[in-house]
Order: sequence, then C-alpha cells, then structure tokens
Amino acid sequence: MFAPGMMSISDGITLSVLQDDDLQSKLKEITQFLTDRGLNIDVQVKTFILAYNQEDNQIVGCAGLDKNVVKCVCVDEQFRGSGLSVKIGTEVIKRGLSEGYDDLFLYTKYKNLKLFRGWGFTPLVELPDVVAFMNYNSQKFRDYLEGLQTLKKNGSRIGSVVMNANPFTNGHRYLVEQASKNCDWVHVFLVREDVSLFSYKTRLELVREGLADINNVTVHEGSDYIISHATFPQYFLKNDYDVNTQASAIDALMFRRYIAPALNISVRYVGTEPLDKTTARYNLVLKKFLNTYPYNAKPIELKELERLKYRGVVVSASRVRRLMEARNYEGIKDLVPESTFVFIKNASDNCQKKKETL
Amino acid sequence: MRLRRSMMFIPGANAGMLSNSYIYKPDSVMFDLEDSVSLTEKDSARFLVFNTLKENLYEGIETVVRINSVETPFWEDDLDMAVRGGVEIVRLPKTEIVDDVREIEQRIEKIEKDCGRPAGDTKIMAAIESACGVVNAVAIAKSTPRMVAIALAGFDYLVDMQTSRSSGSEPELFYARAAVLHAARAAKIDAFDVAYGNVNDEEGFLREVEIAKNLGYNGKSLIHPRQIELLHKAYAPTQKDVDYAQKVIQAAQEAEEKGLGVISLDGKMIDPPVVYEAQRVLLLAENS
Amino acid sequence: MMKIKQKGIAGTLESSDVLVVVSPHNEDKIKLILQSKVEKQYGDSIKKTVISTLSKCGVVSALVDVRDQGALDCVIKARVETAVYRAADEKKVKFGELS
Amino acid sequence: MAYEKKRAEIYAAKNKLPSFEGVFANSPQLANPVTKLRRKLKPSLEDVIKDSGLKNGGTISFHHAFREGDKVVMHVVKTLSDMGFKNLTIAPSSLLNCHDGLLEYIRSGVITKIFTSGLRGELGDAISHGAMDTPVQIHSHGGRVHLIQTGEISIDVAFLGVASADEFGNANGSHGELNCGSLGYAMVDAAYARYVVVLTQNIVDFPNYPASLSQDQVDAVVKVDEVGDPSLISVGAARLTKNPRDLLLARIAASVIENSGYFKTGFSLQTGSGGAATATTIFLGEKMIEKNIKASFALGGITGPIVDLFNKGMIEVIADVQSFDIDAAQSLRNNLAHTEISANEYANPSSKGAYVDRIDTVLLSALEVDTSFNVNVLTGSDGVLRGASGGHCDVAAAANLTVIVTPLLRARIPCIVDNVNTVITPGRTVDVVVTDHGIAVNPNNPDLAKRLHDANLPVMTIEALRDRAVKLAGKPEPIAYTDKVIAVVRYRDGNVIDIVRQVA
Repeated sequence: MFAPGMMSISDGITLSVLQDDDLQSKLKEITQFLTDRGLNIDVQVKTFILAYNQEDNQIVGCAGLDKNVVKCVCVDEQFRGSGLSVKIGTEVIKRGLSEGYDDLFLYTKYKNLKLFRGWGFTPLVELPDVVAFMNYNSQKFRDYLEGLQTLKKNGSRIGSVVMNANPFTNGHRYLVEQASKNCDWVHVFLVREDVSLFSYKTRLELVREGLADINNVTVHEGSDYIISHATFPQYFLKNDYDVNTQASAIDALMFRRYIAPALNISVRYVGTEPLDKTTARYNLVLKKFLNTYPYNAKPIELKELERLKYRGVVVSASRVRRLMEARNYEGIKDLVPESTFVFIKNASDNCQKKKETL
Repeated sequence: MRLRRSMMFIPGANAGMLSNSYIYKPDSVMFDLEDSVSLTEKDSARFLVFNTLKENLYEGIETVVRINSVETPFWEDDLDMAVRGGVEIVRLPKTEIVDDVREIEQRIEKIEKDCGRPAGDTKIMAAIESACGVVNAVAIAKSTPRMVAIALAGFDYLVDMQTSRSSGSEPELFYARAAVLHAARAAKIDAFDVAYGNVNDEEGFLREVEIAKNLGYNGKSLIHPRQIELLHKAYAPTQKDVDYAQKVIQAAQEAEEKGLGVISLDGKMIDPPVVYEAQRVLLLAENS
Repeated sequence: MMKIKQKGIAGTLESSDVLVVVSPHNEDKIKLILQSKVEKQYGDSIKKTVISTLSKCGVVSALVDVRDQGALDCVIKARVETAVYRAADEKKVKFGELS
Repeated sequence: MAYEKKRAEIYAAKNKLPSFEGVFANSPQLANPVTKLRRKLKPSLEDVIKDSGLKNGGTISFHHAFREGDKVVMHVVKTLSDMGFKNLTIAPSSLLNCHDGLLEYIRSGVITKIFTSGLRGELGDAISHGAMDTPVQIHSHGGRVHLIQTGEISIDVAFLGVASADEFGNANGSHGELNCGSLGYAMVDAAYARYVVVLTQNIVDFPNYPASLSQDQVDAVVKVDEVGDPSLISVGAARLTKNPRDLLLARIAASVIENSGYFKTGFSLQTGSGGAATATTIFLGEKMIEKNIKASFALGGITGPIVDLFNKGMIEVIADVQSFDIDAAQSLRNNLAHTEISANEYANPSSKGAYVDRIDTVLLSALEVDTSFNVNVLTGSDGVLRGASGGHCDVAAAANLTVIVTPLLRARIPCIVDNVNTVITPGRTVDVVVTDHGIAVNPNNPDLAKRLHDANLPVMTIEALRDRAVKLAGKPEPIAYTDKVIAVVRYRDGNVIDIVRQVA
C-alpha cells in the first residue's frame, strides 16, 4: 500500500521524502516544477519533501533541506491556501530536527514572511522588500545570546575579531594584538563550520594557545549564528570570499543586531589588503551593514588594519597551507606562532610515520 | 434499536479531523488505524485515538476502531489501545475465515479481563474484502455474540475478483452485496454497504445509496462528512410511512394497555415484525 | 521511569494540532518551551497538560519543545506521549497506565 | 437691439456683480489646445502631489476595491515619504494584509493618524502593541460616509486606483485588465475630497464609459506601473467550498433563512463572501429555484453565486458596492440591472436613503459572539486587531433578519463567549447565531425561535453553546490589556461604541 518514502495520504495529496538515488531520479521533474514558477533548484539540497497530486501524479509542492537550511520551498498556485504548505513545512522541519539539527534556518522574500511564520519560523534580520532571514528555534538562539551575555566585559571600547584561522597565523595574532591595544577587551569568534583543512577542534586549540598571553581577550566558540553555513553560505564556497552582498549583509546584520549588543561590542577589526579586490569588496559590504545602513540596531565601527607582512608578502592562512603542500616547514616557522608550528610539524611527522609502517 | 446508517471514516493520525468531526453527527464514527495511516505513524495514531476515546469527544455517537489486519505486526497493539480506550466496536479488516475472528475475540477477552471491562462489552464488526470472505460471510457473521455488524469493502474485493468499479447498476458488486446482507440477516446483525470514493460525485453516491437501501442495508461506510446528510436524507421515511408507523405504534400501545395478545389496525391483524418496522421508521424520522 | 535517549518528534504544525519535540536534557528536570497561538488564553493550561502527561509517562529529565496550533487537550496528551515513547525508543505502550 | 456692453458693465458695477472679461478669463485652460484636453494627465505621481497642494498634517484617502491586490496605498505613501511628507492622516476605506508595509511609515512619522474600517496582519499586531500614539478610528462602511459628511474626515487628496480612466478623469473599475468591479467606496471620496487623483495602468480614449468616477469630480489622472495584482483581487470562492464544516454551517444557515418567515417572493438578501457565505448562497439558491421564490434585490459585496442566481432570473436587481470576484465584476459590466452603488447609497445612516434600510435577510460572520449577542469582527481572541467593521453593524441595524454564522471553536478558541473583546454590532440588532454545534435565537425574537424550532433546526440557548465551547476547549484566561487606548470603535452614526486597548 505504501511506496518507500511515502508518508501520508490525505485530501488527494501524497507526501514523500527523497534522498540520494531516489532524489536523483526525480531531479529533472523537481527542477521543472521550480523553473515553471520562477525558482531555481539548489544543488546543495540533499533532501527533498515532495507533494504529489494523486489524481495526475504531478508535483504540487516541494521543500528542500541543505543541512540546517530550508530551501526551494514552492507550492503550486492552485493549492495555495489549502494547508498544503504547512504539511510540507511540518515534514521538512521534522526531517531537519531528526537529522540532529537543533535549529533550522531559511531565507525568504519579504512578502512570504507570513507563510514561514506559520511554520513556526521567526524573522531574525531582514532587508525590507528584499530578504528576511528566519530561524526555527528561538529558544536556542536566546540561550546562545544569554550565554554570551555572561561573558560580557566592562569598558568603553569593546572590540571584536571574527576568524576562521585555518590555521592560526601570526597575521591573526597581529590583528588581535592591535585590537587589544586599542580596546578595553577583545572578543574573538572562531568560525565553527567544519569544512576547512584544519578541524574546528584544532583551530580552536591553536587560537586559544596562540592568544593565551594576551590578557584582555576572550576566544568564543563559533555557532550557527555567526559566519555559518546558515548565515553566510557563500563564505564556504572555494577558498575565496565569493562575495554575495545579500548573504554578507545578513551575517553583518546578525552581528550588529544580536551578537554585538550581547557583549557591548562597538568595533569590529578586519585585515585589509589593498590589492585583494575580493577582500576589499567584502569589507565594503561589511562596513555598510555594520555601520552606515539605517537599521534598528546601534552601528558598529569597522576598523580596517593593514595585514601583517613577512618579507613583503601578507601573512595568511592560505600562504601557510600552500607551504604545507610544498612541505616547506621552515617557511612556515616564520609565519605562525610556536603552538601552530608544533602542531603542523607533529601532524606531518605522524603522517610520515604512517607511511613508513605501511 | 440503534440506527446504523452512516459509519464515517476518520484517519487516526489526523488530529484536526479527530478534534471536530463529531459536529457532523454520523450514527457511527470509525477511527482508522489501517490504510489511511502510514507505517511511520501507526504509533501516533494509536495515541491520538486513545485520547480521543478517553476524552469522550464523540458522546452520543457509536465509536468504532478499525485495527490493522491479523497479518500485520500492529493488530495486537491496536486492540490493546482500543479496548482499554473503551471503544464500542472493533472493526476487523480483511476478514477471510472464522479463525480470524476467533483470534481477535480471544485477545479482546484477555484485555477486557485485564483492564476491568465487563466480558463481552467490546463488540466486533467484520469487514469482508475478498471472495473468500464473501463465501464465508455466514460463518463469520455467526462466529461470535460480539459480532454486531458486517461490512462489505469494495476496493480490495474487486481487485480480488479481477474486475473494477463500473457505474450504473454495478453488477460487479451484486453477488457480494446480496451475500453479505443475507449473512447479516441470517445472523440477525447489521450490514454496511461499501464506501463511495468520489466525494465530489453526489449523483453517483446517491445512486449507490438507493441500491443499498433497496437491498436492505442498514447503511454505508462513508469517507467524507458531506456524504452524511445526503445519506440520512435518502434513508428518511416519507410522511406516509411515518403516519402509518404512528398508527401501528398507537395500536400496539392500545393492545398492550388492554392486555390483548393480538394487535389490530383497521380491522387487520398486525404481526410483531410490523411493529418493529414501525419503531424503526419513527426512529429514522426523528433522526433525519 | 522512562529515559529519554534520543530526539522524539510527534505531531504537525497544522491547525488544531501540536508539534512536540522531546530531547535528552543534561539536568534531572523538565525544561519546557511552549509556543502557542493561543498562549495568552491557554498557555498555563497547556503547560499543565504537558507536565502531567510527562509525569504519567514517568519522564523526569527532558527538554520539551511544544509548538501548539490550538490543539485540544486530548491531542496535546497524545502528541506528548508519542514523542516520549519515540524519544525513549520504547515500542511497547502501556495504555493501562496512561489513563 | 444692439449689444449694450456699457450698460451691462455699469449695472454689474452698481450691483457688485463681476463683469465679463473675455471667454477664457475664468477658464484659461481652454485657451491652449494642449491644456484644454490634457491638463489633468500628469507625468508622474510626484507632479500630482505637488499640484494637489498637500501639506504636512493633511489627510489623504484610498479605497480598498483591489483588496489584497492593492498597490496604490503603498506606492503613494512611499512616494510621499520620499518627498519628505510628515504627520499625515490616512483615511482608506479599509486596510488589508498587503498594507503591512505602512508600519515603516508610522514608525518614521509619515503617518500619524488612521481612519479605517479594518486592520490586520503585522500592522494590526503592531498597533495593538502600541505602535501609534493617536488611536486608530474604526468606522463601518456606512459610518465612514457619515464621518466624511460631518467633516471629521476631511480629505485633502483622494488617491483612487481604477481599472481604466480617460485623460479627463472618467474612470471605472470594470473595464480594463485590473477588473475590480464596483468602485462604491471610491465614489464617496471622489464626491467629497478637496483634490481627487485617479491612478490607472490603463488610459483609454475619451470618453470612458461608464464613468463611476466622473470627470467633473477628478482633478488629476496619472498612469502608474501597477494599480493592483489581479490574482489577489478576487476573494469570492468560484466553486463550492470543500471544507465540510463550512458546508455544514451553510446548510444550517440556508435552512434558517428558509424557515425564518422572510423567505418569500420579493425578499431581499445580502450574503457576503467567504466559504460558508458563498455556500449558503448556493444552497439558498437551490431552495429559491425549487420553490420558485424570487428576490427583489441582492445587496452588498457581490459574489459569483449571487450573479448566477441573477442570471437565472431568481434575483431581479443587484446593488453592488463591492464586487468580490471576477464573475461579479463582469456582470456589473454587462448587466443593466446589476447596478453600482456608492457607500452612501449602500449603508450611510444619515443618507437620504440607504439600501440596507430595505434589506430583509443578511448573513454575517463573526470572530466572537457573546451571550448578549454582541458581535466582534475586529479583534481576535488575543485582543489583537485582526478584522474589519465593514458593513456589519450597518446591515445588522437595518435588516429584518440578521444571521451570524461562526464555528463554535476556531482550533481551540471559543467563538461564543461571555463577553466579546470588542463590540462592533450590538446584540439587539442580531437575530440568530448559527454554529456547527447548534443555533441560538435572540430571546427578543421568540416567534422566530418557534419557527426555527418547528422546522426541526437545532435551536438551543446561547448559554448552552457557550458552555459546550468551554467543555471542549477549557475556559480561556482573560486577556491582559494596558490602559492605553489604541483604537476607537465608532458606531455607524459616528458615536463611540467601544474602545480597544493595547495588549499587555
């Protein structure tokens, strides 16, 4: 009676969850359904909830899930207002939660905000008439902000740095050092997403060790709410910042509206590189949305510091990774703190040993 | 005497429908744990139906739970829930042979004892959904005193018979309808005709109701609330029938008051079945 | 006593229903988060129903997220029970103890 | 006799009358062939606004015939905001969900006062939470005309979206792709506003006919990209609803009207929009045809099923203040006996004759009804603005039979309560409440109760309905309010009947 993946039957509609091969086989159909309604399919979506009309076996609605982000939501015109959207919403939320995520996110056109409120999502930040960024678990977010508040420090100038530190270099340290000299306290946020060469755990350890001697710094663990797969998906594409104004705006507004006030942060430090257009463009967008853009939250100053150079070349994590690839450990030594160097050296020695035993 | 014209089907996992379907006032309501509930929601449907039964939301309406068939791993839990929840009737799907009923009956007996329900309190309704079931209908209908009705279910039966639904006089269902009804009448229990699937086709539905009613069925299984009023209207007696029934009852009362063993009306003798039929007509009239 | 071993989800976001998520909690108590479209009128009553249902099921430690769309009490009870049994990975339901 | 110019001048001077100064002295626009014909057609909305003389603190008005598809209000207010206007009063005939964006302009001080029939969505929510300093004035459709006539609503500029207009300002709602049908609300603004602007996507050749808004009322015409979204204009249900509960309510409501004593040839009716109302119209129509009972007229917001009965000859005349769907709009265009009426003719208590005065039976909805039969159609059970006064109290006050249709419970929320949150329509103007659990008749109408009871309808007391609701859902906690008044409810005669406070 029930085909695999089929979940419920009512009002002549069948809902099913598709993944992997099942999804591949339907991808063309889904793409068509979306393009007919002016939407694009997102290749990052690995799970689709599909609603079929039992009468003609046509797709009448869908929603996709890319990790903890809901995407590609669409309901056929004929079925709008019929409650189908809520049925699809329920299934995609249940799927996301049961895959282990505690909070779910989505981007929507401003005018569809109400629909997703009906799914239990709450708008976090929005660019009126353009896009709204919403999450499902308000309590989780509240808990996170409350946790931050307990780490709040007194002072008239509280600084912040957000970094991926893949791995932590003297460049990162320089930025924090400068900030710490100009501020009463500096909050360092580490990007949590585990898609870099160095694991999150390692990156965190190296940042903590590398900054241990500066006494007015707090290193915060990353979260879903700051440069994450959810708030800033483009950040994780390739190695460069493929800057998308909309996405970086959302991330900047999240920082300005929620994270900065929780810690009384008034300034954010970034490294600048006059010749690197991508970074320059990213910093420009960041500046706009942290500072000048009229928004219902206190502006944050963006302080751009010229990046540390070694032998005339900017010290960057990507430079370190290139040297690692070339096994030029001596070259790395001058670019990273002792702790990072020891880690890289040990890791490569272990790797070597493994090979020998093989 | 109890009217069993309309047995409305409600998917057991649908909270919204469980919460308000009593407003449509069917004679019986059938909470379904079987075909309308997906494999992943069998558990949640049981909890929902259990609490609905406990809350007594359907006061004044006969409650039925359709359990999963004895072939599945679900029926024992279904029964446990239904009997403990206090359901009036358990509907057994895909009943083929008397042994199916026996198995259910023994299990019910045990649960009744366990939870302190009077023995025999839980009634059974068997749904006949195959050629085998139709052939065994008499034995099934007479298999236990708990059996209060049998219902013909058309969809699986027609697949089994290698045919499909036609419109018009529906010859494909003729034998089954007649056989199941005879079994019910022979066992002195009620009989439900098949459900009509196309909820938007009033005409087709009413055509079927007419067939079932004329054959002598007590009522039909229904899949949509809007079919209830149509059905009740179709079963409503004419004013002439009501007038006559009132006269019969009056005559019966007079006879009883006078201590007469024989009832007569307008000079004709009236048999007890005629009085019974008159009572039924008046009950129908009251409830249409 | 019922031990919450995993995330258990039951219900829907449809009108007259409620979506309940029961997860393991690191403290020996119930943390209940309620969002309801009838919160002002029935918030306390819903919380009471949820808590008493949990206690009937023998749950002493759990994180419970309730998204209510105006469900009647019997629906709330059913959804909480389903979520608890799923979260405890318990297949055998003791209906006798739930009433 | 010769032309006595001199004598005329002397006479005029003596009698303090103006003297002739040439044919174009007081109509200079006729002197130039361009201004003569095209003077009203403005290049942009900004130009119109400049020419209108609107000032900070002024009052602007709109109509809501495009309903959720309206694009005029947001476009005009945004333009005014960009031009630096502040402190404006807006007086739309109603506001819908598509007007949520106004909130931004309330926060920025562009809008500081509102007159409207309804408020919902994010806007209603924000105002209920205290977004405005000045309370919103809520009026009925008839009451709005009354407030305009008394001068309390003094419209400086009316911005009226239309389906088509010619360059001289003759405009209607029924010709053009954005077919909204009747412009009944806009007709009032055109008659009373100091400056009248017509906005359209569709400029047609002169003379545009019929002219619902006439050239002698219109000051300016401007072409805009979008007046409305046609897909969102229709609120009538083209087909019979599939919602079984609406069907159940409709069956009972139709039976109530049938057995009320008013169901005979020559009766008049208003049924409104929405699933249950549309279904009631259809079921009542079946009974009209079956018993060959013809209605003299149908009133109000008009839907397809009413038009259908009209086409079948079961309704003689349709008086249409608002066309709820495309069938109604098309019929208005094609049928002489489907007539467009203004809100003044529809429901104004101080007009010289309103159609509502002559209505027999009306079917109305409710958010809440209390045991005194008072009806709330404005605030939700949580106390937040989420509805509209509309023509509710207007028709109820005048009709011979007022039938309120509401489910007993919406999800968990009881709709029959001890006291409604907000009174829009006083209980003494309500005759029957139809719910899915039974019907209650106002005790001031015992004859009606008896008729319905005899027709075997499930009549019970309103208290019994309330008790049933509480038994099923539990007793709701009372809503907490602050002392701040956020809206004032004006009865149709302009008198204050209730106030709405900020929710805590």
